[in-house]
Amino acid sequence: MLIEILQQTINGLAIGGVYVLIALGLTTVFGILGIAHFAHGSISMFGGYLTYFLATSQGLPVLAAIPVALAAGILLGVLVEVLAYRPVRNANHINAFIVALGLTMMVEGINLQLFGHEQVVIPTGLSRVFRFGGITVPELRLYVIVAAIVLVVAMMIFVERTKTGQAIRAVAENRDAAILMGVNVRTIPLIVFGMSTALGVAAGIMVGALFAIAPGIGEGLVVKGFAVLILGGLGSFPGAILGGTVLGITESIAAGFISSAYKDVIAFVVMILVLLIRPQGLLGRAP
Amino acid sequence: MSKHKFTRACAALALTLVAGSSLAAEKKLTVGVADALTGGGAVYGLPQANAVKMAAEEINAAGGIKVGADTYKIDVIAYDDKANPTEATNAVRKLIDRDGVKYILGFCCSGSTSAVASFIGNEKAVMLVGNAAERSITTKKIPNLVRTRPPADYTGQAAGTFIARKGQKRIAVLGALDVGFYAQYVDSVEREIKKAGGEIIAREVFSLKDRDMTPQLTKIRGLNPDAILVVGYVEPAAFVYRQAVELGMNIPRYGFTSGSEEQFLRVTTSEQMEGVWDLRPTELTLLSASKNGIAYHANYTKKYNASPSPSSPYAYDQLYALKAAIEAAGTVDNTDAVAKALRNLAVPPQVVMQYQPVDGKMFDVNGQAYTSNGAFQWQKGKWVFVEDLPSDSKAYSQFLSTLN
Amino acid sequence: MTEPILRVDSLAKSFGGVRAVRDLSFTVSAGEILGLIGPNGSGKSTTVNVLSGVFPPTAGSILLGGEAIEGLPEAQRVGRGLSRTFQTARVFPEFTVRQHVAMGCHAIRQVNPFASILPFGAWRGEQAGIDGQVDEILRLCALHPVADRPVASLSSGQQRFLMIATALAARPKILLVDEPAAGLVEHERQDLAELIRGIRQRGIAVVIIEHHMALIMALCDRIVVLNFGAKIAEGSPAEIRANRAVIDAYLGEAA
Amino acid sequence: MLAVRDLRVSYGGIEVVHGVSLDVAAGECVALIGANGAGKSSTLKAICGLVPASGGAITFEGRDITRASGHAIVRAGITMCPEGRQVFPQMSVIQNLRMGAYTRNDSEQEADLSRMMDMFPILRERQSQAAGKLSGGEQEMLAIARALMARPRICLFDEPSLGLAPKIVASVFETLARIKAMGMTILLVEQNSMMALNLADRAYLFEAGQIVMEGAAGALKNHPDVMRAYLGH
Amino acid sequence: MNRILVLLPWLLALALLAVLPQVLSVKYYLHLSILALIWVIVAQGQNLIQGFTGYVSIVQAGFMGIGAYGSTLMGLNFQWPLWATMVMAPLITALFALATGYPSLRVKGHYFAIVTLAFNLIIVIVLVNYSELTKGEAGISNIPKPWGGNREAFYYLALALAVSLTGLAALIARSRVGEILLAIRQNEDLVAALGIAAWKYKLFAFVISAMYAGLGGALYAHFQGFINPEIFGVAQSLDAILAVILGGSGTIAGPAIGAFLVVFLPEILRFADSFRLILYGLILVLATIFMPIGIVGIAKAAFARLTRREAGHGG
Repeated sequence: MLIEILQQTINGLAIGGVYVLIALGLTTVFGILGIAHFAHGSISMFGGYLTYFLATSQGLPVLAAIPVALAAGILLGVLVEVLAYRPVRNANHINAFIVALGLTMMVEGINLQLFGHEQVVIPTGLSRVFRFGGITVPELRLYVIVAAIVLVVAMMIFVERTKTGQAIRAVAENRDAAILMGVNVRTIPLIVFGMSTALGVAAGIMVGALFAIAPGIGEGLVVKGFAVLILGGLGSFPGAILGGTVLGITESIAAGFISSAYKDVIAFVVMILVLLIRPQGLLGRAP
Repeated sequence: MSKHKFTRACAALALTLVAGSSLAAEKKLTVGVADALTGGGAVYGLPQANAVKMAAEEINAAGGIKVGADTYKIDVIAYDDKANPTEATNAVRKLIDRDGVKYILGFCCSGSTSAVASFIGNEKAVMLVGNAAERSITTKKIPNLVRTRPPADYTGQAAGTFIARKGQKRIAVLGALDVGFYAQYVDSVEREIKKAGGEIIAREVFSLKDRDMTPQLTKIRGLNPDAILVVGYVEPAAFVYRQAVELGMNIPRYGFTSGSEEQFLRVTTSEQMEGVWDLRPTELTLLSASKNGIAYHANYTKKYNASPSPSSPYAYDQLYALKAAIEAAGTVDNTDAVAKALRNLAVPPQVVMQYQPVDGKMFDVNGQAYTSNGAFQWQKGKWVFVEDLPSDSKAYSQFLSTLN
Repeated sequence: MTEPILRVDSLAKSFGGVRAVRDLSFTVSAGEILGLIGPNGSGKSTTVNVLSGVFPPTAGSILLGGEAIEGLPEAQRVGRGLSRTFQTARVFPEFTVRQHVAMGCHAIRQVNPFASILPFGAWRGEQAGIDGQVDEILRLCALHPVADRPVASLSSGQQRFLMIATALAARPKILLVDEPAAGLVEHERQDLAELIRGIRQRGIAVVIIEHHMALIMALCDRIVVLNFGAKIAEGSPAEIRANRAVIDAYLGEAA
Repeated sequence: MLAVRDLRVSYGGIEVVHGVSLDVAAGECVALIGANGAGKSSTLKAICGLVPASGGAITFEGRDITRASGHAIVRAGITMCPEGRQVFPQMSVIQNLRMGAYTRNDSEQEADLSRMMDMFPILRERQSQAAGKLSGGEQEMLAIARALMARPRICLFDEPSLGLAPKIVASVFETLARIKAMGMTILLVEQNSMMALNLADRAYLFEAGQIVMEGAAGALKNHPDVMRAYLGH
Repeated sequence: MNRILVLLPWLLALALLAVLPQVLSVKYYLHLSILALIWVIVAQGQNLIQGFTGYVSIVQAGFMGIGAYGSTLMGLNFQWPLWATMVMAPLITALFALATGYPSLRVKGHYFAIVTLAFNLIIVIVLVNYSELTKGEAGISNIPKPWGGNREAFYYLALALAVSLTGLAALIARSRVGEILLAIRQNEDLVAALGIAAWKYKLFAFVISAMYAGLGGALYAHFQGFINPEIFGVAQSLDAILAVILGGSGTIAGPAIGAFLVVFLPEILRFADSFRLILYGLILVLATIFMPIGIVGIAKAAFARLTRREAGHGG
């Protein structure tokens, strides 16, 4: 029983790490621009697809393909901000949401057109499995978890310790005051979208290596990402980290001990319960 | 009658004959395809649509369909139904109402197929279902509907017998059990295993978009089963095989996934797959295929620059069956007669799949065709045909007739 | 001045570990204007929010006309006769001024609003009565010249008067006004003082939070001073002006 | 130093500033007084680029900054201490102050930081607290210190006394007087006309989006119309 | 005079819709028109919560599903007549909406949107997995159709319901309840401070909107004769939002126009083949950026400009 619980916790950590990265991307965009960036999942998958394409058809080593895909993903994220979100910046937040839905369809369509409808798996060649007593951990999972932690720490350092990071926080907290500090509020959204998309693409690559990329996977991820945000508190970085880990493990435990058919239902019910007890989320600020 | 009038009548008759015969040479029969051409179902739908188009070209090149004195060249219109019930209804309504099409082929996916099947009985049209495996499509005895692919539980019965014979008693199932026909397959397996004194100790579920099966597998590992049975679409199922190995489960693995080597090797290594059984209809697999199958594979690959999906000949065979039925009925307009002729059809020589006729007919009274089932095993990077599964199409046909 | 309209007894409110209001007691009588002053962060706005029901109190009781209301939701307190305005202008920008004030009548309407969906019946008759009432309030608040203009087109000063007018439409027994003079200039402040006196004349008690000392001193019958969430003084304007603790904590020597 | 000529500002098609012209010389302290909604704050916001000017010209040290964006104006040397303090509530006091020096790349930022904390000892005491937890008066001090961290050539103050207790108002104006004494050029918008006129060298009186009077602060203070309408005498 | 001018487009549209089945030679378009009329009902419901109250709900298709399954299963299991089950469908949906509305409406903005989306996902998962009752993903076929499946008759039924429910939406919008909903959209805190129990009205809007969806779903089931969970997924809820936005949020004509667009647009875009999804998304993005007030909003603005110009000529 104990072994099973431990194994399930480890099972949940990998997907939890992916949730954290997706949610961090969503939460930065939301915190700074107030946009529910629904297309984030599809754009993340675009990055994953691209890595696959470069690593297979173009014969690049995976480690070389990743930076190229990251760069392309960042470019796409920035384009999306400039071309689609910026025009609706000052409109009702519903409009930005609808734009996000439209973008999701477009990016999904582009992914299908460019990469087809067959699922793809990014080849890593990492198939060793570590065993600790009764617990098994595939090396790929371990690397994914470690990479997720490294990325999260790197982002925290960037936001807390660099001038640009502080400017991003300042814009999130008070846009007008940030202008008065001399922050260029037209470039900040670009940086934010770039950073958020980079995290998303990293998550997309992890999904592509650990699992697979296929039509519709991105949309499923972004819904979970939003569930994480609600669980942890919209706009809160620590909330996204805690929420993502909690959701990943909850799903794993729910599937293993309650019902695999209803594991998503259980995950959403947990989210709704948290919301009822703490409407601002686990680590959100009180209104 | 005056002479004048008589000459005029003769001239008119001659003109009619001439016109008629000249028309006969140019007659066209439009058939429709409703199938998933985009979206998730396109993996199955698109090759089916391609297969119908290829069959049409072959038939046209060989002289078309002959009905009495007339020869019909086939024209294919294909609409996308996105594997969505509403879209499928719209597509078929458009084919019938607007394009005046009477023969509709394709249908890869169960939901959209069931939606169309629910109203096709009231239409002057004939519907030929391909890859969609949901059993209830042919339990309603719709007179103008036939299906080339057998229901999943027909195969499940054979698979159950096979597993029981291997001697494992406690079987854990992991599959897309939220999908009707997969659940039916498992029910059939369970019935056969129980007969041999075994049992199914777990029925865990994954959904189409799940890729992480470790929670379910960890639970199953804790139950210590003798064997595991994996049923579901190949995309998620491949992960079950890989992750079971990663979790250190060294028990026999049976499956019903119909995935190709290429599809599995995207996800797993060949070593991870070694020894896995796939218990399924004998579809287009080169080693088991007939001469027709090899030719089909070659022609399709040449024409579309991609391998045909294993289930795509279900659609290819539809058009040859339709051609034979129309020629037997001697009409393209009377769909009732064509539907009746389909039910009385012997297996046409050009078909790819290895059908097991019931009472000498390709389609039974329910409009259902049966192919043979086979046990395939992954050996050194390839699916190897090991043996035919004991399948009794006649008995199953009788069972199917009792359902509604 | 007999039985007070509002009796606040040992009221306390904490957020997490922060005690925003502690052991606060005071009363307000009909026709009285009570000033609530104190430095920023001394708990004035929290008090208003707890009285009006935005937050539940951590401890203590609130009696309105002798009835305990501390457990009631915000909306029901308005129905019992306690209305409020906000520090910053909160309005419905798309409504006309008249529609806006009429919204304030909902709390005391006798006819169920859902009945008004039916294409016939009760609410047309009632609407006439409301129109009269709204007109009266608009005149009182000097908003009748702009009655049919959209709210968004009003100046911020006018929007502050509109907030008071809308609160009055619920026929309160007691009205809490939170910094009504912020951002007003002298002549507007005088109009405001005039309006608040007019409200008192109708027998409505007023609790006013304000930093503008001239206004507070001129207007209030009694003043309660808060510091760090607790009451440090209470009395007439003259008493408060001379109170050492108040001068140290709030007024400073200049005043 | 700063020259505004015929400035016009509109919000959603409605013009609120109708051709305002004013000047601020180096080292001077100029106050804009007048009724709420008279266009004082809008003028200030237009100068520092928070709202676009719909007409007219703004020049700073001979450079046209009418169309410049907010951050470029800050870099040029204009800083505003905004109405309602507008600190970054989740960031610590020290992070707020560092944000004030966002445009600077020099090496004296840390020295300035400690100078500011000498000037406002309460900020040193609270340096690692979240700014949102500070009292209103402390936030005002933080906002002023943050503005000074940019080493501006001119500092704009928008309603520094708004919503503050009388005692705090007095200390805010004391602080402004100290800043003025340091030689800083100041443009001040203030409701509290009396205190503003006591502090300023010169003043402009706004009414309905236009300047209706200008002159030395002392002269304005004794003008009967001003006294009646704005000083409450 | 003015009143007639306002009513005129409505009467014209109604007359056109009334004769439509007689003039359509290709019955396929009749089929699509019936679907569009069903979507008018669904979109009018969506507009009540989204357009008037300002809460973006992403569960409208889920509620359609509850209505569709409710009506179908009552007929199947209790042998109730079709008309009775169709009347019951919105009532059952209302019960579900009460239960889900209570937790959802405690939160606002994006939270509300995501929570309702989660409810839509939950509804689909339960419909798929509770196959003893719902027959799962395979769906239920041979659902009884009124008048033996006569499409023309069904068209007039759908038309009558769409028109009367649009009328009901207009009545709600003009009532005091409607006024309160508009007030909630503008400033919910103030609504509560005015003594109005906002939650009552939000819940009312949510439940009525769900009842519209429930009826729409029941109509769908008895028109198509087949339902499965997939039909009631999030993608269809997004279509409902789309219909409201494209047509004109917070207007009465908007959702009706939007509903026809949502049904006919995929048809029009069929030529784009596999690029359809991209094009569909592009239209959505461009429409939101360049006509955020919807078609009705644009038409109103154009009309206002026209009359102003004419009035200018007159003066």
